[in-house]
Amino acid sequence: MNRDDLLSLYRQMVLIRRFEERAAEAYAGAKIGGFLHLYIGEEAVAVGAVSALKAEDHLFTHYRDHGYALARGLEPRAVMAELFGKATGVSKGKGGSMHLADVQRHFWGGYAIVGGHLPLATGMALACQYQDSHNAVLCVMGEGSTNIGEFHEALNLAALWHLPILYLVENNCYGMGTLASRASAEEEIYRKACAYGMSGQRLDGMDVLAVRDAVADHMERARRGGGPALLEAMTYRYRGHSMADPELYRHKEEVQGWKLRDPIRRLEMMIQDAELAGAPDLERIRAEVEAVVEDAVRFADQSPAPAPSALFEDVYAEEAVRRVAAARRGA
Amino acid sequence: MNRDDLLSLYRQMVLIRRFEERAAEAYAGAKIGGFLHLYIGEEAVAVGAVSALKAEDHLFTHYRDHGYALARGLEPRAVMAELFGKATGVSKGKGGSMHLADVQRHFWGGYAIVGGHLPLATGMALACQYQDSHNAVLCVMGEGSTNIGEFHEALNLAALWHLPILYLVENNCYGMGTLASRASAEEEIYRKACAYGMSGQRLDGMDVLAVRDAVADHMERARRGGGPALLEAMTYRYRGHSMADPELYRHKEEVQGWKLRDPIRRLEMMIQDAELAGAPDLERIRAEVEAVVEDAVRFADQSPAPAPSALFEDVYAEEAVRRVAAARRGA
Amino acid sequence: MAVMTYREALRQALREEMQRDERVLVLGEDVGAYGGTYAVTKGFLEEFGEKRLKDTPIAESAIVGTAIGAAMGGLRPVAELMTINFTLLALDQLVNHAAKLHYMFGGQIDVPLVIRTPAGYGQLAATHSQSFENYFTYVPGLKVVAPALPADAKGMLKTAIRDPNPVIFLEHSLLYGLRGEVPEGDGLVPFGQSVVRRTGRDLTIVSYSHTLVLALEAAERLAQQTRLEAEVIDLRSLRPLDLGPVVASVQKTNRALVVEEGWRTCGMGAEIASQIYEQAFDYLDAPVSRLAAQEVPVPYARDLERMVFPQVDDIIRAAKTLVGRRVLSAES
Amino acid sequence: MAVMTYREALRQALREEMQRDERVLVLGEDVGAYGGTYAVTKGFLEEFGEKRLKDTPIAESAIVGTAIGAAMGGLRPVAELMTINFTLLALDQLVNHAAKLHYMFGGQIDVPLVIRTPAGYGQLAATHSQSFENYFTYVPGLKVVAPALPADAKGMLKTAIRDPNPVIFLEHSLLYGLRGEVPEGDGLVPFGQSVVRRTGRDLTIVSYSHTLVLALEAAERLAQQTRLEAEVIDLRSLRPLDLGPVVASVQKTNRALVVEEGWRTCGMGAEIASQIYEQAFDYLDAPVSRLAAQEVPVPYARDLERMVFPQVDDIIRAAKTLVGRRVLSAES
Ligand SMILES: Cc1ncc(C[n+]2csc(CCOP(=O)(O)OP(=O)(O)O)c2C)c(N)n1
Ligand SMILES: Cc1ncc(C[n+]2csc(CCOP(=O)(O)OP(=O)(O)O)c2C)c(N)n1
Ligand SMILES: [Mg+2]
Ligand SMILES: [Mg+2]
Repeated sequence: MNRDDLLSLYRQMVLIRRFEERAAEAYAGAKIGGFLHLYIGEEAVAVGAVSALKAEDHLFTHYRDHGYALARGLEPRAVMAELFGKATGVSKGKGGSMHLADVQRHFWGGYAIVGGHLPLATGMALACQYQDSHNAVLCVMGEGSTNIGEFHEALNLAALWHLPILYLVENNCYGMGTLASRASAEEEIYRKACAYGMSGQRLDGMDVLAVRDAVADHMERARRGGGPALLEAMTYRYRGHSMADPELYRHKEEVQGWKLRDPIRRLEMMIQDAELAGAPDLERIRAEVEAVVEDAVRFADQSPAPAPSALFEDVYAEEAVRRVAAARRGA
Repeated sequence: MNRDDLLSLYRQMVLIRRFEERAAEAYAGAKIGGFLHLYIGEEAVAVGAVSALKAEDHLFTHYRDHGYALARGLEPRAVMAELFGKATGVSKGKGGSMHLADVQRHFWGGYAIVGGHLPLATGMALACQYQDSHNAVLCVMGEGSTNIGEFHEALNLAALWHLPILYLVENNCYGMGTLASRASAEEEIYRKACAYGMSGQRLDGMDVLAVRDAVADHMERARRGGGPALLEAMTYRYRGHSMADPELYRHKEEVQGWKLRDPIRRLEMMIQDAELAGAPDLERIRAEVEAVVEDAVRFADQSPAPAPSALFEDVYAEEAVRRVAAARRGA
Repeated sequence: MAVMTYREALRQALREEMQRDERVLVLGEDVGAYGGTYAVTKGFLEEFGEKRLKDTPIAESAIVGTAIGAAMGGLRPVAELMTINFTLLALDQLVNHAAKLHYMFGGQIDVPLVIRTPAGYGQLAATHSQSFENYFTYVPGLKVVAPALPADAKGMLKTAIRDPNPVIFLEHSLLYGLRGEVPEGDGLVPFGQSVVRRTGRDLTIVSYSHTLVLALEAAERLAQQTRLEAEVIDLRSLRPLDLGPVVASVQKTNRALVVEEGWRTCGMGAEIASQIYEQAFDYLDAPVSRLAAQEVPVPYARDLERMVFPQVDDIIRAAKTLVGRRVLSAES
Repeated sequence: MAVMTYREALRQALREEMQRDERVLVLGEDVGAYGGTYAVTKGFLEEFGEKRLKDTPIAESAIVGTAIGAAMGGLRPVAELMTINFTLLALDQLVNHAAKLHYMFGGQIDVPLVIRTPAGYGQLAATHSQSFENYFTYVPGLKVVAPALPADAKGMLKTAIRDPNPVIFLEHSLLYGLRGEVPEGDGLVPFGQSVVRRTGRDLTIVSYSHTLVLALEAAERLAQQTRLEAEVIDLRSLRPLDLGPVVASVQKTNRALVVEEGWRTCGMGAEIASQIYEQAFDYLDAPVSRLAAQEVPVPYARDLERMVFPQVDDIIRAAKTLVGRRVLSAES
């Protein structure tokens, strides 16, 4: 990786961190409603993974999706506007924080039913295979999602049909308040791949380059017909599950311990150790990001709410819409 | 095993075989309706497994349940009457072939939604653990059921909570017309145990003693708090999936090949080789069984249909009924 | 017009659409080697190959979810669920995914998906004899159709496959053998158009799918027995639901009988009746009569089962009761 | 009588039943260490220990199925599903297992099980803002209750736990903070008894759960604004459903308005309205009015969401429309 690439990863992680911090403020200020699941602490996973995708690859994730949206290049303005429930949001204000998507960027969305998007992503991989497109699918989920039936059904199907898909588990140690090991008989999630004759691997999810490399390898293998795999990135969320979480289930010290391994600090140190950039360069990036996020918040705040007429729009797809959409995504 | 035990196993297998053959005739004669899933060819699994249970252990199976009902000691009369839809049937004619049960014998039934009984059996194991009863649960399913989500959810829970349950897969090579390997990425079903840190083992399901021994071991381990396990008995159904199956998906030769390993013949030979009994002894058993089955058919045929008033009975349990039932099962 | 069975009409529709559009693929349990539980796809594996005819494991949620994902990716999947009873296992995928994606993501995602599944009964006992079309019809974002006659089976399946939305296409095990005329060509039948199958002046019978056929037979026998002439309306499509012809009919007959195979409480009949009241209140001489399954889990025993589901005689009886004294005078 | 919140009433009922009966255990996602998503079981883990308070994986089908099995084995499980939206994943267990076993096996098996689950909304978007009580109410073998007031929350939860049948116990995220009087002691509330919450002569408003509370507020404001007096009836229990007080009321008011939070098509309102027509046809001066959610997947944006669900103003408006010209004369 060259300097620019590394700085780009750094910039993305900082962007996500600051975006999330500002989102938390906006939530406190009642600009954002409903559930808000922050990605702070886990930035290396999304940034590392998405940096390994080609534009034609497909991306699915769960409701903790801001990091993926930003890493995939969605406009921070349009993402923040979605959180604010505005007409200018990526999903026209109808999806909110949990349901960001941008089909043009092959980002098929955040999904809020645990495990629900696994079969969807698997079906997208079937479409890739059917169309001989040589694209592959990255399907992200939390470790808590690996205990639900659809995990089993989807992975079995993907392995059986040799589909081009990579399942990436973000093991952030908890599913809401439940410790991973109190929900899964197999604590090392990647080992669940054994039941499907699939390869599995555990990664340091606080190391953006480790994630990037592993995802790149497995996506390339999938694109070439090597079939699916299961990766597990070990990470941690610094904040509560959502804004409503009283965090009764863990100690401050545990959180502090993980913060010592902060992925942004880590990349920062690596960049500086390799003398690829100095403190002023990094500071400049942070300032840039600050302005971008500030602008996103302002944009979101000033954007109009959806018109009342939007309520009844898009309940059903129209033939015409379908055609346009198909053309747009080059199907 | 002594002579009597072996002859008892022999008798049970012959009983099941003859019972099923007569059931098929009754179906052809429109005495039995709906779906009828015969157990012919698989007798060694039910007979071996159930012979390893204590009276207090609990048994669940799927819709292919005649063999389990008979092996568990349900009256052939009452079982046949259930197939005939008579008031004298084990489920009062309301369940039919797929829903035999006898709670007094801790046989909790046949279940017709693939995978649906796995969580139920797991919950029964939870009740055993909760009540410190030192009983264990045997939960039987077809290999086709191991691809559905509930398999994953149930096994994970059982392993996580260390429940006293043994999952026994009858791998008869097909789920309806689908070859096991075309439905499961992992062809060796017992290996799926790996995803739950559970032990798994494959057995010769045409060998009644092999089944009995393995089930006995694992049930005893479960009763002693050793947790769950997954067994896979390799077997074959000689007939179609149900009476409606045109069997387009397999060749006659394949069926013939398996018949050479017939479990009844095998035990017969073993008994004779060991000179535990001679041809006349076995012939006498077969004649006895013939009379029992004949009697069962006659009983079923002559039994009354449920009274019209039965239609509205037992939709809801009454408190009083509950108390009686609880007393009966010694809860 | 050729005469063929409901099954043959479905086969024709499916085969023609697969020939017409490379994106159409079929997936489900035993649709391939076995030929389909009800033989609808018999021979298709040989004709279209494994790429387009995919046997799946028994995993209803993944079948539907994978089909949704494939639809999002530009294919036109037709997924078969072996019977409607198993749709419960896929209901989250249908209700929380298929029905929602287009709206929830602001119109970016389309789900052009067909779920074929048969209802029906025949001594199959409690878990295998149910009707759940009310569950689907409840959900904005889904379309639900339930053709009764072969021509509609063909024309509506084609329409479903070409629709850019998820369509629940309800078949019926007791209809597959029904014969009827089917037009040549596409014979597309639009959704949301109820149709009068028999005209009459004395009462309006409303139904769909298998009970529609029973209602037609009941109407004939009723006319012979009592000279009462029932108008029989086939809804065909449940969402969108077209009550227009029903209201017009009730304005003439002043009495309506809704016949359904599902349970009465919260069944389709409750919705249909409510809409009749709302749109024709002043024309009704009596409450709408709802004839539905008895409120019990369906028993296996034949005679008990027969008591559960509305049969031709039950429809005749309900019609007579509804029309009340007028029957007596007609008969006397 | 103590005054407490709906949440506190639930906590009291559950704690007392757990103290009374060793067989009662609670299982569900985050019921233990987290204290319950809506804090209903906060502190229970400390009080009752891990044996009786079981945190589960995210696996709704197994949660319900395991609870059914435990109930068969002699326990009295109370399973919590985090929200009603996730019940779809367990619907097969509820409909094909819990509801069926007693009947299907000829009365041999009992399933004394309670499923607690909240409905509700609050910018949670399409998959997290739904109502499915109609799905459960449809099914013979299940009981379904939906208390609106704290006293019923307590009394009906106790009744549910002591019932030998599977009971779907419907809570509501917007009710947990509601305060009301709760009697000391068991205060058991039987199922299948609707109750008049407010008397009035001009129209009958029928509801349950959260919309019942909105209806009461609407009735007060309506009386102030227009002198119209609405009678408000709380169904409380949906299966069994007691329409007696509703019919008696309609015989007096001649007009009925049903308010529900779910969608209109095939919703609870269709059944309730149908039964009103069937039992009070001759007393109705106008069709029963159904006020329900707009037929769209629920959008996230606040202002759009507010348009979806019936609010107090909507109820007042619907009441005025229903009563029609009489309002005008009263106001003039
Ligand atoms: C099927 C389902 N059950 C329950 C929930 C409620 N829920 C939302 S997030 C969550 C925890 C998920 O944990 P994990 O998969 O580890 O993801 P994380 O939040 O840790 O990123 C739960 C239980 C849900 N959304 N869907
Ligand atoms: C959830 C569900 N899906 C589909 C079916 C239809 N079905 C009944 S039996 C069967 C095959 C099951 O195969 P397997 O588990 O191997 O058992 P076997 O019949 O071979 O004993 C299928 C698909 C069902 N009953 N339940
Ligand atoms: Mg997690
Ligand atoms: Mg099998």
